[in-house]
Amino acid sequence: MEPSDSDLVETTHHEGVLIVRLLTKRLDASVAPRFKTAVTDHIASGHQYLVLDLTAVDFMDSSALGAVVSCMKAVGSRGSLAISGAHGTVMKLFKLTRLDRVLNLHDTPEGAAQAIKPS
Amino acid sequence: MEPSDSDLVETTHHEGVLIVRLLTKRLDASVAPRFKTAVTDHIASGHQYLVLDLTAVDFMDSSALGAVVSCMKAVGSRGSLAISGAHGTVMKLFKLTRLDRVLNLHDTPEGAAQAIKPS
Amino acid sequence: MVRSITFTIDSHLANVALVAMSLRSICSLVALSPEELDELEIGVVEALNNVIKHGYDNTPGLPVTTAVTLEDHQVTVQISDRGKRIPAELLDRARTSCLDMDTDDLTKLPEGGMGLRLIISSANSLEYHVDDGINTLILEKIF
Amino acid sequence: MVRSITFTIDSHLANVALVAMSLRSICSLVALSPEELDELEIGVVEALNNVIKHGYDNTPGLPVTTAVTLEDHQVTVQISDRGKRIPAELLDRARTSCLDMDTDDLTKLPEGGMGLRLIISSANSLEYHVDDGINTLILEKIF
Ligand SMILES: Nc1ncnc2c1ncn2[C@@H]1O[C@H](COP(=O)(O)OP(=O)(O)O)[C@@H](O)[C@H]1O
Ligand SMILES: Nc1ncnc2c1ncn2[C@@H]1O[C@H](COP(=O)(O)OP(=O)(O)O)[C@@H](O)[C@H]1O
Repeated sequence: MEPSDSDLVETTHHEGVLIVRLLTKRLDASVAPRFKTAVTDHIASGHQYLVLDLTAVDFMDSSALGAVVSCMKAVGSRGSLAISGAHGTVMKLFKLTRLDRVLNLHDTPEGAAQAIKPS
Repeated sequence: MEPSDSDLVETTHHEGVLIVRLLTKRLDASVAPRFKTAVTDHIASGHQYLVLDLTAVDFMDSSALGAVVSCMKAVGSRGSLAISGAHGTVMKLFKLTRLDRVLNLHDTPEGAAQAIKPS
Repeated sequence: MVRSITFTIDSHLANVALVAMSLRSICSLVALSPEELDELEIGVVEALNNVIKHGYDNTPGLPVTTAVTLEDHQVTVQISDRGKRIPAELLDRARTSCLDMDTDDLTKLPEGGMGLRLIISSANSLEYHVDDGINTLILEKIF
Repeated sequence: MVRSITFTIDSHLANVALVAMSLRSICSLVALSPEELDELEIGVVEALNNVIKHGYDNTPGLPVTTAVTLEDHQVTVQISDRGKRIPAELLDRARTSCLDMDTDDLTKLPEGGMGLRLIISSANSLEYHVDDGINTLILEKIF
């Protein structure tokens, strides 16, 4: 991850899972490419179990939704990606597109990590 | 008071004091003349002890401040006018103009009524 | 009482949030539900992003205006630009296709192409016309 | 990052709240304190009210624009209109007089005439110029 992404995401480790916490209230087209690269760089460098914590995110648009889909594809079947803290327009978008059926949604990042941690 | 002011103020009586509760979040130049008339009409019709309850008001400009001054003058020395619930920009404006020194400021309308009620 | 305001930004994606946040705050003056406000915000943001990304090909310094009219039971948002127009066939197709993703094969999930459908589903009615090189999209939200 | 937006309203006092609310919401993107934001809101509202009441003599249908630029440590608000200008001597007098009311004699408390001084005290710097019949007031808030 570029140091310039430190305003966008913050990462921690929890039981073998990388928790990527979004720091921005608005995850929109102006930051979606940077967000996608930040996460897929982590995946490329070997992290296969990830949680995207969207607790701080009050607004998401379709560009950011596309970036989340890219992250899911980058993890593929080798690992697992879960999402925590989706609410408001974020949840609305997941439901409108019916992505909520395939996203691994949890209330807290710890709960999400627990659900997907490698055994 | 005109029926058209029912969106602007609501009045109740408390121990001989008329409590005029503002219902609008923004007390600005677009409503200041109506606000002033609504209150001075009450004064003209015999109410000499009044509380202006500004609890709901988040923003006030100098036109509304002028209207409050008009109300004070209309009451004059024959009665008493107190103010309750001033906060945020309302309090800021009272302090900037040093009107806070002469306004009878209270936290609650009941407290204000208690302080000025005719003996 | 009818109140109106026009927001003008330069064609830079980072400015879209300014319109969205302003729209949200003034809509508190009318009785739009939080749910309806979320929908409208999504639609307006998608429309503005599209103007900047597709209409203006990400060229900065070009004007995008958003005129908002607040009435007791309706919010009208009119977005205008001088860029390329939304192709009529894409708009028509988006009107008749639904937003559900086919989630059977995750490797085939779409990463884009949702914007027009989100714009359409955000409002009670959508009108689009081009006059003298000015494209105008009108979204009406009734509540 | 520098972000900008321009708010345009018709000269009607009820529209001033739309600019004020929009300004408040976008200022949440920068580190202005709540106190500083209150000051700026008061200054901008007084300036817009004055343009409508005095500059345009309450004639509706005339444009008032408010351009806002957000930077890391500065908010700049530029208000423009085509009405009568603020008389230079009144602006000068307001710059040097203070806002304290003389509260010794309540029957003499002023009911108006506070706007210009509130505008001046709302910002770190104020500039006013008239070009080609366009009056422009620039308020800078530094934090
Ligand atoms: N404002 C516009 N001007 C020109 N073309 C547009 C505009 N909006 C959309 N389009 C075209 O329609 C396509 C579909 O748009 P959309 O559904 O928003 O998805 P996306 O933006 O992810 O491609 C775009 O790829 C573009 O070719
Ligand atoms: N934008 C303006 N255009 C023309 N005249 C103005 C303008 N702003 C202020 N003035 C003049 O300056 C005077 C003082 O303004 P102000 O301090 O705001 O108090 P008030 O608006 O209560 O009179 C006004 O009465 C008006 O004559």
